[in-house]
Amino acid sequence: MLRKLFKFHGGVKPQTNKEQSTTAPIAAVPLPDRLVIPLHQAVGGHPRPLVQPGDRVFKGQRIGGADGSLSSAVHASTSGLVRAVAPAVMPHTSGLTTLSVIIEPDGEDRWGELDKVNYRSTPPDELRDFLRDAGVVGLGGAVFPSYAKLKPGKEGKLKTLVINGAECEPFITCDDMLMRERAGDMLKGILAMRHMLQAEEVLIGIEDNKPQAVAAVQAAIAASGQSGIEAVAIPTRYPAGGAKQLIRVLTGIEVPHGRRSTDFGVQCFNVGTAYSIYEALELGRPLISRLVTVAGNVNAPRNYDVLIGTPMDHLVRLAGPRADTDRYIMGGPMMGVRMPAFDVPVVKATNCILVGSEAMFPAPAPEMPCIRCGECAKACPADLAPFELYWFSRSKNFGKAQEYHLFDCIECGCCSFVCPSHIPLVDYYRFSKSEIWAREREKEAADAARDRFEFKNHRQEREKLEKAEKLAAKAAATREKVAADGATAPAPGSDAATPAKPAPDAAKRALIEAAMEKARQQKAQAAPKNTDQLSPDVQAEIADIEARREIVAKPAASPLPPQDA
Amino acid sequence: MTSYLFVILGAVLVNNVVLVRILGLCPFMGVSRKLETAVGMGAATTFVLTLGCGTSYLVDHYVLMPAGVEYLRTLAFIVIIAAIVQVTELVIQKTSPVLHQVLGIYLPLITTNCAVLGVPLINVALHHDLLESLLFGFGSSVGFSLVLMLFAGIRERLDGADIPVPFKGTAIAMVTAGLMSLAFMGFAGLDKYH
Amino acid sequence: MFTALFVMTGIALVLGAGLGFASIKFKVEGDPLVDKIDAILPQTQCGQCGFPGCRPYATAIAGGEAEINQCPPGGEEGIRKLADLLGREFKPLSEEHGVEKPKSVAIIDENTCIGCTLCIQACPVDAIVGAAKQMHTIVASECTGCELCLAPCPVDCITMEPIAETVDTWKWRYPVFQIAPAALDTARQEA
Amino acid sequence: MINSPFVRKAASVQSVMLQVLLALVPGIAAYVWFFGAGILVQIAIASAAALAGEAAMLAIRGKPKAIFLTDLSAIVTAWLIALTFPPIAPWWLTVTGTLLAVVVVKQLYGGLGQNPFNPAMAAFCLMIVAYPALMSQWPAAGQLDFKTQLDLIFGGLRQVDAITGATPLDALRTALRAAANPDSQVHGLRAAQLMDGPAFGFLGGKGSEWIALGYLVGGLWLIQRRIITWHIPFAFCGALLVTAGLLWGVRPDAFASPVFHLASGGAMLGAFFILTDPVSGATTPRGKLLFAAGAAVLTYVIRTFGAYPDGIAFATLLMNILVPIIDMKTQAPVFGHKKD
Repeated sequence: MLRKLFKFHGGVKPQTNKEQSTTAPIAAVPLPDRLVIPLHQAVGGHPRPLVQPGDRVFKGQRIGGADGSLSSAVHASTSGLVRAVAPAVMPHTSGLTTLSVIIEPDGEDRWGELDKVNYRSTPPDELRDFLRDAGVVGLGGAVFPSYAKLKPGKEGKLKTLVINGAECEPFITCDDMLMRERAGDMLKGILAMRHMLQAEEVLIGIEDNKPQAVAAVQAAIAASGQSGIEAVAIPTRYPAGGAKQLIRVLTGIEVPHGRRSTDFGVQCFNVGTAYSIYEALELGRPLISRLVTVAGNVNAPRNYDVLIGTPMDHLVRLAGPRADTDRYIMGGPMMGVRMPAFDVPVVKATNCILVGSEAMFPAPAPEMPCIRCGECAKACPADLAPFELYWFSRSKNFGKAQEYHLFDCIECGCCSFVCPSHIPLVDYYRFSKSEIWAREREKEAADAARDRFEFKNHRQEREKLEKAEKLAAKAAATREKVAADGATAPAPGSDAATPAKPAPDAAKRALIEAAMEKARQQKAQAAPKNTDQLSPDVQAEIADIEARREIVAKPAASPLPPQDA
Repeated sequence: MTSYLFVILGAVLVNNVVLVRILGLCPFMGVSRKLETAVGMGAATTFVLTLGCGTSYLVDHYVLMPAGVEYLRTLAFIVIIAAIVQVTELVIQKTSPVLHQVLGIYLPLITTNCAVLGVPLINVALHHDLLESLLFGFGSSVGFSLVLMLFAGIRERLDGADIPVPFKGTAIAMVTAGLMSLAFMGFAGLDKYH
Repeated sequence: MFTALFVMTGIALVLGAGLGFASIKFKVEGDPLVDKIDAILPQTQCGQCGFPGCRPYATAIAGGEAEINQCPPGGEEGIRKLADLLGREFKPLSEEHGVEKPKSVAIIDENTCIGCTLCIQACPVDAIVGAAKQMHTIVASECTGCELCLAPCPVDCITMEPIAETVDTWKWRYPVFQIAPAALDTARQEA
Repeated sequence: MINSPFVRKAASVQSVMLQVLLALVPGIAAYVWFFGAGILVQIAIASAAALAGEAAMLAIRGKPKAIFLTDLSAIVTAWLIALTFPPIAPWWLTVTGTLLAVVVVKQLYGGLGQNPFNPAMAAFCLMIVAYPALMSQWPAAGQLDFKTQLDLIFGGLRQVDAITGATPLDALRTALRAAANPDSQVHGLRAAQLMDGPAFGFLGGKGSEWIALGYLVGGLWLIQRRIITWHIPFAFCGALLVTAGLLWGVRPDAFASPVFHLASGGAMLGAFFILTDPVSGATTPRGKLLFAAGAAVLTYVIRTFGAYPDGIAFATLLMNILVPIIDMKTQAPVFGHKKD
């Protein structure tokens, strides 16, 4: 049966370079001396560490607990000794560090107790919690916690579950090899997801340059005897493996930026994620390893089953890097990220380590001005006008860039790929996006600060008022007392209607005296003692602040409880 | 009927008040940095200019000419226009404070926008009747608004261009205005064709 | 002669009456512009602009009493936005009001703090917690980096620390324009 | 630091410009065949002036020279200037026009990729406004030998009125206007009859129709090479045919035929090479259609009712003014935001 397939706009056809790494089967990796497991590996919160230096951990033991509403647990990839819980360089362009658990393997590779779960008899909420604690995240590269995506839309069921086996990036073959070698188990994972999402049909999209994978998956489907599952060969065109593009190709639905795909009756998972769900549910094994393609400037490109936390250079050594290797790229050549160091760990997002050299990936020719030729617009799979986005990003006109849908950009790199002016277009978009996010953060901070400032002013106002009332009450009391005193002594017969004149005056004076004395004390107390050797303008500034504090301090004279203010 | 159309078309394109008659350059340069403000300024000027043309015609014909004091024309027109501008300013301040702030100094400066005085005077010189005066005023101000908006569109784009430092800002805007004026010369002769 | 006077007076009277009516009819109250300006200001409430807080400064700008370049924490970016909003010309930050610094938070050296509460009173956003004779500490997430707490401290125990970049706040840098004139021309000659 | 993508397609501004130049060759060959080799001299003069102007501006602005002088964009401008100016224009006219184009219209705006106006067309407009007589003298096909052409280009005083006339477009318009006049000798003659003279060929001007064909061939090749898209040529030719056809259909005696309009003057050059300049033209598909159709209508109006011999230059500049707004308003819906 031939399915009607849809097309997405644009796309490019870079050299695929996939054959090299598919000749040999998936290989295992000997244990490294040291595993560095970053706690923050998935989109969402930073898991908190659950172990301390010196602890012994089992393979699969939870070492980072999910924190916040969108977070996923992290596990020890092998048994051993926790050497440190400390910041370590993470596989990210920035080269910044993040809190990581550093484990020294004991060589035994001993599993801890494994909880399996029967997904058919477990309520969905519990299943999701289970997957969260098993650390299952999207393995296609986005590392979005899978449990959060395993919720059917409002109707409680889903039309189409799309499984992404397209793998459109050049060089990467880990999904291809997974489908070839483990199609049956992967299918079990898919069935579990189908159950959780109550999906009517399942479409497994595989680019047609992977006929063996298509055949393997089709065979597995046939063997399972399930209906409503189909492996669909789709035309090879980058970025057909983008979730939005694949959904479009298979179903014709376009999921806009910022909307949930379940609202449109579709959900999309990577084949690797399906396999790890199988492992989690049926074997009870949390996500502690994944398939990684090592390709590029190596003698024997190949796929490996790698423990999370394995240093990249340990892995690459197995494939025989060539002498002129000068960089590792995590991911493929189109969207990959250059690694800040060779010994950064393999994480859940690492689908490929592309070993590179200057000869293999030469620096582009110098950037020329944009001539608005529109090649990028022809190649853009999101139907954007990349040259306009570039124009506004370059001049930091972020408002305009957003008007032109900057955030619909999926950073696939097609525009940079085709640009005759060799402009690093995607870099401009990344720059713009992070600037806009930074601005939003600043805006939120400013709004919070404004609220707090206004509240403080309000509180001071109120306190001033309360104090004034208190003083007035006191004054009244004093007056009464004085009046009562006066009444008792000289004119016993007269009542309060004709109070003795001098007495209240004296009382008032006394009150003012007292208040002034208090103010003087306060001033003495408040006077800064470190202002002697300052430049005149700083002095002026201090005087200025002083004046302000005067206003602030008066009503707040009595010690305040600052917290609940 | 067609002659009225020619009055409008002539005023908008062939004898564009800014690019051909070179009137009203002050707001043309000043309020064209953003498309949004250009639209506001265009609308305000259209209102003032059309109203000004009508009013000045009436004053000219029913006050100045009967009294035989045509030589007061410039003076009287200025006063009328100033008053209309003041009213416009009050109305805008009330209805759209942000536009008011954005137009800033240029709003009261509509008074000194030579186009606003020039067009009624051209009306007199061309012996337009009341309807023609109104149409000519309207056409001129539409022409003004049109080129102001187009100019703002270009200037917004120029914001991102790598313009040599000495030419940044007003200098390149002047060059651009010159080239636009050149382009509008292409309309020359169209109003002469019959 | 008298006709001319008469005519002009007449026109003036009519127009004057019209204007007077309009100014009463379209009287504006309040100023929504202040909110727009206030939204651009960084809300550090530091007072470096010479006004006691961001809103008073916003009011002053709207009233035409203050320049737009008096806010060091807002920096060049902020001035540009204000210039844009108000249709004014961009001006560099006025030096008498300070210099743009990297965003920082105040840190109290807890060994030195004597618990005098002076900084607590100075903090415009209540970001310092503590009580009399107790050690104080700063809620870093609420601190705006206004430095108002530095001067009052009698024992100089407060320092400003620039906020370090984390993976969450890391920003992509502006792509370097790769045409360096000299380097390129020589490269081409060599090639 | 270089970030992803790490692989790129082999493409460059230089190769784009080179292909545009190659596509002009058939037209130029026809030009030389019918009007003599003088045009080659003009092309050489314009190219030299363009490179000199560009080099000087790059030096003043402190920009790298090697890379920008070899991007060939200045050469494309120069060729278009040479091809739109009269082939016997004095050398200084070509040089002045080219320098204005490169220095003022291109480099003052920041150089390659930043100019809102088409430099070649701005130069044409400037020159025709400044030197209307010199810019309107066109020899008929085969009329002048190479030596005479050289004399005219480099010579001193010119007495060319005797040997050159207006362009076929201009001539026909004058004739049609005359024919409309009851006192004229040619009163009552129809366009087809007026076109019987030696200056006219089968479709348009004699020889120039073949040049137009050359441009058409080159332009189609550019579309096939995906350097330009079909939108602008299609919309321009279509709108010109429709506009001219409407008026011609109503008054065939007073207006030239649509085919004549298409084959004359700069129509084909404009459709495939001038309006398709991506820098100053519209960029969205819908915008391109609008832009080119507008240019066609304006071209027709200026040709037929205006004061200048050909309208393509002014029409291009006028539409260039509209480009920012057209682009802004014709942005195609992006992925996921389309209405079904």
